[in-house]
Amino acid sequence: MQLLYFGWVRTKIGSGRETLDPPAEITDVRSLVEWLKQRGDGYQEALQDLETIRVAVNQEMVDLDALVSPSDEIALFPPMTGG
Amino acid sequence: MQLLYFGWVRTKIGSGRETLDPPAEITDVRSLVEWLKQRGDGYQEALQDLETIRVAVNQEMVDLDALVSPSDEIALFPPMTGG
Amino acid sequence: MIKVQEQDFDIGAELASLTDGNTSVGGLGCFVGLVRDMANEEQISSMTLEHYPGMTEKQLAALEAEARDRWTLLDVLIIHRYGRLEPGDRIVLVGTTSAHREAALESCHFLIDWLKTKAPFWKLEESDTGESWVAARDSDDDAADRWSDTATQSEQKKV
Amino acid sequence: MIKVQEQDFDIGAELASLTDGNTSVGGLGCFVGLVRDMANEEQISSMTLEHYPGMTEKQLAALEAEARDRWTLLDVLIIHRYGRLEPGDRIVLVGTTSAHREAALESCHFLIDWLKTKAPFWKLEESDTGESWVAARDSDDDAADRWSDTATQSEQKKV
Repeated sequence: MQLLYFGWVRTKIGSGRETLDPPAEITDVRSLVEWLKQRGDGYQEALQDLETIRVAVNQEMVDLDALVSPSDEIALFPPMTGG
Repeated sequence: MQLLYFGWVRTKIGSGRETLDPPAEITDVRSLVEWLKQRGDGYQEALQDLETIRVAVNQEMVDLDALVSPSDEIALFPPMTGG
Repeated sequence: MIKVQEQDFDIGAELASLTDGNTSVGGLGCFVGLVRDMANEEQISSMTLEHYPGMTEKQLAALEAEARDRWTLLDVLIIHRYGRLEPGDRIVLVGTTSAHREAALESCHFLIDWLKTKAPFWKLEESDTGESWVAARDSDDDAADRWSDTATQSEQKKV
Repeated sequence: MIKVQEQDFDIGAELASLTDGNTSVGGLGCFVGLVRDMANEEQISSMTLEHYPGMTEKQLAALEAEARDRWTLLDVLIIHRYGRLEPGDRIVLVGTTSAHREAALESCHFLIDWLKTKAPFWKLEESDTGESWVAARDSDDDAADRWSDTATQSEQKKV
């Protein structure tokens, strides 16, 4: 599973991209985020407030209930500030 | 009194500018327009529908009750179509 | 700044004059009006803009002042051409700069709406069937009136 | 047309590409966003725009499609830069052309409002007190939402 992080999610986690193999029971965004939070303080801090986290699966915006699979590209980031 | 005409007021009257000496009893725009209408068919046709006539006295928009004096520059024209 | 002129203008150079060297500018709003090749389903070969020299400059300056009064703007540029133009030719440019995008966009929209009904220009179109004066449109009056009853539409209004 | 690029752009040349040779264009609406020297009362020395390559292009193309669906437009151009910028640098250009001014102006306003909250960019500002990520603003959400409940604000809407 490709994980991408942007903005302060990236700087708190300390990496912009990584390839991970979550256990088989991780099937949606919500459980993925909970699993990521176990990986260290940076993840914990970056992902603690789900209200401020936006998620894209394969470059499409989704909500926390969206399904994820090992072949997906999943991006976690703060609210966008374009323009 | 300087009279200026623009747009189809000009083309109907057949002139863009003229200097006239209206009689002393012509003291406001409304009486000036009525007096002009006596000057010929072109004036009559140009000024027949007061709803479509706009008036500026000394380059400021005014209504039909505005006063006029011999030293004024008075412009009569259709609704503006700028931009 | 107001420019009433017969010659064409360079959009890039004119807009650059609004922003270059001013690092307070957050947003530039701009509108350019051009001569269309069609009007009332007729092919237009030319459009001649007549105006009222002297009053035109006064009216445009008054519009600029009104926009600066309603919004917090860094700069305003209105260029309006007169004379004989052909399809594709530029007629008018409105450019506004502000620290914030809403003020720039709204004031630009306001200025072009008011220009339509308050700037002393008249348009004579030439087509295969002859010449005709462009009539004022009710929708332009409505667009101009829209700005009468409310100072601005957003929270960016000047206080 | 969508362009996501690191390099600067030439406003005049880009806007000319929207109008030159197309005599159906009656109005060109344009917005340019620039890096301001001040943010939250702090002097800004630089702003670095991070984005999500691939998704950015998709999102901007979706915004263009949405604008074309809501208004009758002749052309749409969105240029968005990324990388390190300094005060006075151009960030984004939105240009729209239409036969009619309302469609051009409204769609331009719509696009920049939606860009603010729907394009995957994040801004890192550098000042004397260090680096900080620009927070999303509620007013930007409100501006974007304004376009959700009404197709267009004018009578120019596409039917």
